[in-house]
Amino acid sequence: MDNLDMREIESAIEAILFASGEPVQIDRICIALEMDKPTVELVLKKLADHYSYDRRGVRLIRMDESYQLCSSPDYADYIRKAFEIRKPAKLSQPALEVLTIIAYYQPTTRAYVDQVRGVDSSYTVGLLLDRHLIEECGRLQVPGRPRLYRTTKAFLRAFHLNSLDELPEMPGLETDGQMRLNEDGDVVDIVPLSEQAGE
Amino acid sequence: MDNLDMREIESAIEAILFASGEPVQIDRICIALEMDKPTVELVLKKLADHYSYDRRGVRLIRMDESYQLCSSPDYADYIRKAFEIRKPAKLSQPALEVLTIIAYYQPTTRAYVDQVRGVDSSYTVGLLLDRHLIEECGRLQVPGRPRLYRTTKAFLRAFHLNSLDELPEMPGLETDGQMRLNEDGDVVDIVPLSEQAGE
Amino acid sequence: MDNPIFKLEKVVQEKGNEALQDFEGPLDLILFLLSKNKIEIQDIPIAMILDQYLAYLEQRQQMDLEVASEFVTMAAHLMYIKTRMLLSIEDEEAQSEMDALIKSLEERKRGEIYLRIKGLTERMGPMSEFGRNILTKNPEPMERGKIYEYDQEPADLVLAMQEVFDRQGQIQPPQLDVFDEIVKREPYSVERKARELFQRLKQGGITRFLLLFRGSRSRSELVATFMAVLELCRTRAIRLAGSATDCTVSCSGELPEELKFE
Repeated sequence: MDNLDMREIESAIEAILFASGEPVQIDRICIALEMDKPTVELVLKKLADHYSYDRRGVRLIRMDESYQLCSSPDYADYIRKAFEIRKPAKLSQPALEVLTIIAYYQPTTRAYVDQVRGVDSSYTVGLLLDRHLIEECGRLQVPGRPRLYRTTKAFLRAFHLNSLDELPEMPGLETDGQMRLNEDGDVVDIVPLSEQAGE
Repeated sequence: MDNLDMREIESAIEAILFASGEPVQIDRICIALEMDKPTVELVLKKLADHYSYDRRGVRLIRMDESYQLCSSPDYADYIRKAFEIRKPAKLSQPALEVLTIIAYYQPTTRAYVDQVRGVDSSYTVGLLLDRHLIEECGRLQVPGRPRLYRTTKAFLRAFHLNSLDELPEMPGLETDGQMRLNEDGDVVDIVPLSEQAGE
Repeated sequence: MDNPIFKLEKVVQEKGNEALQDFEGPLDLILFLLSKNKIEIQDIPIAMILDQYLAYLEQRQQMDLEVASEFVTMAAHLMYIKTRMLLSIEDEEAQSEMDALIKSLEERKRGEIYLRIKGLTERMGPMSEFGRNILTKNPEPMERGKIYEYDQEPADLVLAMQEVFDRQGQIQPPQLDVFDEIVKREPYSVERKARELFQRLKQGGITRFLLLFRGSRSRSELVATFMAVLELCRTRAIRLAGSATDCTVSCSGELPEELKFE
């Protein structure tokens, strides 16, 4: 493999992302091209700009440390028409509520979701698991060892978020008084999401 | 769906081909865009030219009446490299021990590693060679002419080191008292590791 | 204890540079004080909260007593709990009053969170439109996962070495003489010995095989000499003749450009 010029690097990254189809961790691209992360990030940015500025048929999206190509939403109707597929169903209000609670309080338990909503959420949690918008991430170390849930990369993609940091700010959260569960299941103050992402 | 200009048509076709991933019959594209075949063929030709002329990461290939996007063969090596890499793993304790001894006493022999560890290390040395964390670097000029081993660039990367200079100081191992061998198998004073890394 | 819900804008309207705060009920005020002090509901320090609660009420310029009565009732209640607790740590009645207070606070807080979540879903809903309008593609067929990458800390090296030393019951690395047999100083490398022998034969002509070993100062020199003879024979640079007991060596060719000992 020879040295690549800037445009070739862009094309090589495009080729890797296209071949993968799935989200690709930036580290993989760095290793494959033997380049450092800031450079690769720069090229990825250029590639994303090219797609959206030139209104191409694809878009480059970032989900935390992963990148993925997807079709441009501008042409969704044509794609659906070509393959005779329907638009996926909208998330119901309960599903949105459960997803929002998990997104903001993750990792969290179904019991906590139930508490906040005041109703049983088991069906909706199952639905969100099926749609890969949430996933299990261990169990809480309290009696009964309830499962913990968090949002997925697919969640970031579906809501067009680069990372959880980009979630809309929760009103009234300037105070630190948010209720959270600690390892014993007690309610404790919120841990900033940025710290959690670093785990 | 509004009327599309030429560039939008190209992007819409790109979006359809991308979303499919597989060969798409030209008729489908005609129906989706409500356009006649000669026009669509013309746009497909333009799209294919754009990919190959600008040496993009994708290529448009035609099979009879079907069209498909695929990754460009120009970047096949990079694609392969990006996906042949496994997720970062942790080394086993024996592997770590052998690697550490080779890192600090390099170039050195397996017999030396065995002596220090007090157990046979042939399997582990083979494993480390296989994973490209160590490599052969000649033979010791003594009876039996045993192979000499040293660490590789992949070793530096795995341990987040820029050079062997950055190896952590080893307690109980005086830097100057380290036994080292020259090409003739003589014990020599330590060679600054940076010089070796520069080979 | 009920959760009174009164709009007390007038009562608790702040003046000056502090942001306007209004509390719908005394519990909101307590929650606010708790969060301001970064205190968990369970750990509510009644004395401190009571002081701040009263201070907060005093700060208000215009106290409309009619609307503020709930706040004043709460102040009295906090004072009651504080007094009971001061009198005796094991006061069950005060404890259950505390539990009731904590429970009300938690319910209040959950209700607040739910309201916030409901507000957020109004923003999240439209955001999810993006996901309904994009498609991803399947991967191209390719082999995966043949190259291993590792992620280790430099300190892992120190730990591994420590483990080796510990196992051997010594902190120092092994003594040099342990490795004498492997890495001992080797004055005559095989290659050097071969050149030396060839030079000697070229000048002196034929000699006895055994004489080649005379003057060797170490076992390794003997071995080097023997291996050099074998290598020179193989490359036909020298020739052995005679019998097992009376063997002669003579120069029969040129020294090869490169002596290989692989």
